[in-house]
Amino acid sequence: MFNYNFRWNQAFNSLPQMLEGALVTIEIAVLSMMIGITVAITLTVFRLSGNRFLSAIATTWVEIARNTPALFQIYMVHFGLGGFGIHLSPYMSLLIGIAFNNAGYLAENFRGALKAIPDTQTRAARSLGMSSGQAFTNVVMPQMLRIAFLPMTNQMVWAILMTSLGAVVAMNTDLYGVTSELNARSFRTFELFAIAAVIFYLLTKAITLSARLLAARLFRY
Amino acid sequence: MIEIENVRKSFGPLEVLKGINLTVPRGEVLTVIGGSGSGKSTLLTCINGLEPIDSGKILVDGIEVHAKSTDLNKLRQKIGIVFQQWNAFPHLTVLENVMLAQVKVLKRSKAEAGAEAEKQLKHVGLGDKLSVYPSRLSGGQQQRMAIARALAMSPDYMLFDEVTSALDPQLVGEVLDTLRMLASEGMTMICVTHEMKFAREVSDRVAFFHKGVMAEIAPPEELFDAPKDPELRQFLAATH
Amino acid sequence: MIEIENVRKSFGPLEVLKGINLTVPRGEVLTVIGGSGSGKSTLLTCINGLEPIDSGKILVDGIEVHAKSTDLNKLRQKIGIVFQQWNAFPHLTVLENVMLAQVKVLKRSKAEAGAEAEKQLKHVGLGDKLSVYPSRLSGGQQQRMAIARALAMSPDYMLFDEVTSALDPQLVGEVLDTLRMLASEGMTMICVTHEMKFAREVSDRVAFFHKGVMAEIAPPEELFDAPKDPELRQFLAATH
Amino acid sequence: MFDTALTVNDLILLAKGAGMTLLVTAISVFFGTILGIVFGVVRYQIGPWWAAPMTFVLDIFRSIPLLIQLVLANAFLTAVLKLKMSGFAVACGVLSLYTAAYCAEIVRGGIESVPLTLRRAARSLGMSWGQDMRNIVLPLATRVALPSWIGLALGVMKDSALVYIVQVVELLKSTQILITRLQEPLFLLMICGMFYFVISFPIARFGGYLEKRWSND
Amino acid sequence: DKLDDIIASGKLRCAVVLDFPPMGSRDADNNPVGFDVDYCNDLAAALGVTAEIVETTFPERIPALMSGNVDVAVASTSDTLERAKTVGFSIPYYAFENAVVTSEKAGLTGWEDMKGKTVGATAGTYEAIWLEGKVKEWGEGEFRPYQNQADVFLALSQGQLDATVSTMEVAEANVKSGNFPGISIADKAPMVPDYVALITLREEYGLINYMDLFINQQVRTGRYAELYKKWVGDGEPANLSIPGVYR
Ligand SMILES: Nc1ncnc2c1ncn2[C@@H]1O[C@H](COP(=O)(O)OP(=O)(O)OP(=O)(O)O)[C@@H](O)[C@H]1O
Ligand SMILES: Nc1ncnc2c1ncn2[C@@H]1O[C@H](COP(=O)(O)OP(=O)(O)OP(=O)(O)O)[C@@H](O)[C@H]1O
Ligand SMILES: NC(=[NH2+])NCCC[C@H](N)C(=O)O
Ligand SMILES: [Mg+2]
Ligand SMILES: [Mg+2]
Repeated sequence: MFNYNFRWNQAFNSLPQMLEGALVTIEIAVLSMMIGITVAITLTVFRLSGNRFLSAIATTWVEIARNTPALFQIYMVHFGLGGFGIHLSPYMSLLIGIAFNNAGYLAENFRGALKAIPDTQTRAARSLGMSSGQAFTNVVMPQMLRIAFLPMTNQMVWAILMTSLGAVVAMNTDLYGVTSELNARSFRTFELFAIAAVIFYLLTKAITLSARLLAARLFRY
Repeated sequence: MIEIENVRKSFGPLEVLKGINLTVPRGEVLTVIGGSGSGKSTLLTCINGLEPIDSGKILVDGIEVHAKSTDLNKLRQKIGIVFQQWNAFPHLTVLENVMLAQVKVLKRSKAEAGAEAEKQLKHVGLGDKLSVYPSRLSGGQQQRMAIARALAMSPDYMLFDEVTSALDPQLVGEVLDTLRMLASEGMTMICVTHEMKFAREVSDRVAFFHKGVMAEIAPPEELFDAPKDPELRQFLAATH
Repeated sequence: MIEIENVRKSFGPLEVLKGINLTVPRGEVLTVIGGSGSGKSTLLTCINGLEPIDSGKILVDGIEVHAKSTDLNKLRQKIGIVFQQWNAFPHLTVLENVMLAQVKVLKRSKAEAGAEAEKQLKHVGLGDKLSVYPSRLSGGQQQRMAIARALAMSPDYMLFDEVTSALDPQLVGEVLDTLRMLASEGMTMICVTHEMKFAREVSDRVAFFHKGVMAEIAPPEELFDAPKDPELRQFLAATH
Repeated sequence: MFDTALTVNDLILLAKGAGMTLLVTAISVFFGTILGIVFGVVRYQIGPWWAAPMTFVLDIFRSIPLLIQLVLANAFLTAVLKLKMSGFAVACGVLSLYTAAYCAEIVRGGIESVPLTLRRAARSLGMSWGQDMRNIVLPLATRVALPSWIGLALGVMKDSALVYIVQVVELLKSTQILITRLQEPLFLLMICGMFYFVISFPIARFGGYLEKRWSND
Repeated sequence: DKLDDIIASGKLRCAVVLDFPPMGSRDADNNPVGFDVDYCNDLAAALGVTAEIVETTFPERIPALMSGNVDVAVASTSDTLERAKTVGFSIPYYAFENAVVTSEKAGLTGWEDMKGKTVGATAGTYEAIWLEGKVKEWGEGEFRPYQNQADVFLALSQGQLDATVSTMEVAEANVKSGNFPGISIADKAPMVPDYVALITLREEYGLINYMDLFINQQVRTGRYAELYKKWVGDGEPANLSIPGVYR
């Protein structure tokens, strides 16, 4: 039917390398989420702090992360910081770029979630003698994370997808990087990227599925 | 002893407390009644320092609540408070709800806190609900849990803000019974309530608030049966 | 005339209407009573073709509702229906709510539709709410608006499905009064209701539904005062 | 920092890139939205079971990196099928489907947010399916869907930065061309970022405002 | 076939890499210029059609060809056997030597010093593949494939890379341009000469044949030397014949 000669064999021979790449992709996505959540919580606290300076930092971060392309952000982390003599490896550039993006989006989600938590919760905690920090970490935050769980799952999927942007900072060990390097040598573009696409698809499905299982275990109330 | 000296408090242009003077000695059960918006809740939240005041002084066991040097978190351990809106922490089981502040604030060990929590929960009749999440509790059970949570901090004073008014009528009784029990055990309490029968029965004194002023304070028989303040008379007529 | 001939209808395994036979001549006010889940609402939605039926026939003025060839949208103009849940269109003012179907379905001009809408709204006592959005209306007003909206299509029949049961008690009266008015004007009506007093007062006949069967149908005096069906007797005993 | 070798010509190049970004975005959002509405309505109408194959296909567009979608589509259409298609056409096609996949979900959510009782009421007044959709569902669903749709459109604009992979010179690529010649990476990237920000930020804020306003009534 | 299609359409679409001076770059008005650009124009002129320059990066030039976005690539493409499995090569139209370019901070003096350093090159290029192989062989250091030549030099000048291997002519041009402070040429890379050719689809023998003859004519007519002088400078253009073997 097609007068294109598929060379699936050749592409499949690269499967082990690509699967290794998939592991790196997962690793980056997971780490970037862990950093992203931590930073997002910090930004959320900044925005709640009432301190003008801190909330300006948080707002700037959130708005830049949400209003510029992720590709741009990752490129900036590598070559932008590079201009100031801060040199990050491709791996770190990609990781930090994605974490930056994650943090911005998650902070916004957290803000929405916080609105859904009545401030009587904080009052109740404070009147038991808890400090405002204790009230936030022990009472407000767990509830916030639950409400924001679905957006967090979505962001995790985004994190997986964003690893594909690493090539612009010379990242070559993640799934996309491995695939594009293979492609640059053998030019079996369709076959190689079709396999990568399937792996990506399975990865994201695995993420959403395990998130659902995790939610069932985590939130029993 | 709680001493309130000429306390004034405004929200923006609205003066909510217009110079309140009140002393509640240890062991007393004081009930506060009054119309909606008269400043009852505000007074309670000022006593444990959740709200700042504009002028005047509040002393709890001689410590000035609103002094800069006061460690509010420490002070609040002395003063339990239960609000009208149920505010169980929904992500924690009943037992964990009662343990949390003990562990975090009093630095009790988990075992110790757990034992205390269990004791207090049994005390308010929730001994069989320890590992249940609050969403499974009725409103009355949630309020009793909140009382146990406050009691577990071994407070010297308890403040109750209309703890029964968001409850279905059939659940009111169980919560009032819990309050009666506390009163009979000698706890110093300030109860804001609309339950006149309850007020008459347990109070040592009853205070009537009207538009930010404590218009009358007297033992229950006197206040209910021979009200002097005309507003109080009107108020009592409306609630009967 | 509405003729219902041996109508059967199931939702999945559940048979909700088990062979209903019923004729409602022009000008009659028929009331339908019966326990929850007995199929009353289902019957009404079958009459105007919102629900398909499994077997049997429903004829409205001789037109078979569920025949393939029937233009349901046209037929439905003849049959006004008002539901238990208020369903004002929230994005339209009261006047626009009543005008919409006139303009879209009857192709009336805006002026014409507006005049008719105003007339009907005045009729149900909402003459002063024309340009208000439904969110500003009380439940009773919303129901009366729904009635006006149906009436504006100049229907020959009106179906009412427990129009008062989602209302606060003090609002029920105003809606029943509107129904009474319609009945007195000679409108052909089927009213599903739990208001026995109302049923007795306005109905020409009352039908009792039980588990998908029309167990008894008779003039109100007979049905209420000398019920034959044992289930009906039990039902009446429970509702008194 | 601002003594730059940037000339008017360069600004024109950037402007052209920005124009390309906006053009690709506009085309994709336009067709993607139309498709998305069709898919969303169909999906709602035939129910989740019958729509499963469609849901599956649309889901693919949301589960694979856009970069790979572009590369694959380009390779498939031009190298495998040997169709004569410009990179621009491929970019618009892929981005349209990508938009449609997200838009379909938004549309479905919007429709589902309209209470069934309202739609029954409309139908029982004699309104046809189309009249109900047009006069009741559309206005009500729009309120729910518009804020998310604005977010989607802005997302597509940002994601259009990836179409360089099929030889479309959009804003980020134009910026890189200038960086290659002028070697002022930070300054040029700043301009590029500002452009995205200046378009995206106010519109995003507007979407947030709408969301707040409409969720209050 | 393609040759006929090109003539019929009146347009020759050439993939050219424009971050690769002097072979391809942009002038002050951002118009494409360079050896490869002129070469494409010459080829178009010979065919009697107009040339359309399509900018690609190195990794994208063969995909662009395969996807039919361009007819030929005049993009300094090394004639490797791996690539010949996919695309069709003409005879060489140029031959490069490769240089080791280093960031001054890294203090490399010879190519052996690259061992253990962070090095990079443009993804998928001849020298990138060679360099990555070397890094693997050394078993230490890091190799980074950037997506285009400009990023490589940017990274080098920022000090993110210690060294790269790049075409001598290009390295010289970039060092001279002053755009990249702090880089210099340290050494020649020990690679066999890098013969580069025009490419088109593998099965387009007619066009390949045409291109072979065209290249031959460019040398014969002195146009090759002329372009060399124009873009590279004084000196001898590389000898395109390989003694001792037929092509
Ligand atoms: N945080 C606040 N900001 C502004 N106004 C407030 C605030 N809290 C309370 N108020 C106002 O202060 C007044 C007194 O409120 P307060 O809650 O103390 O009354 P209350 O006596 O407890 O009434 P109720 O019986 O309704 O609970 C009211 O008019 C209320 O609207
Ligand atoms: N769309 C539906 N799908 C499945 N079951 C339905 C549906 N609509 C109604 N039913 C079921 O059909 C039965 C009859 O419902 P119907 O609404 O007609 O009862 P009803 O007599 O109106 O009761 P009520 O007085 O509670 O309104 C009920 O058991 C109900 O659960
Ligand atoms: N410094 C460079 N980027 N050189 C790339 C030149 C192209 C190289 N000869 C190749 O075809 O792979
Ligand atoms: Mg109060
Ligand atoms: Mg019903």
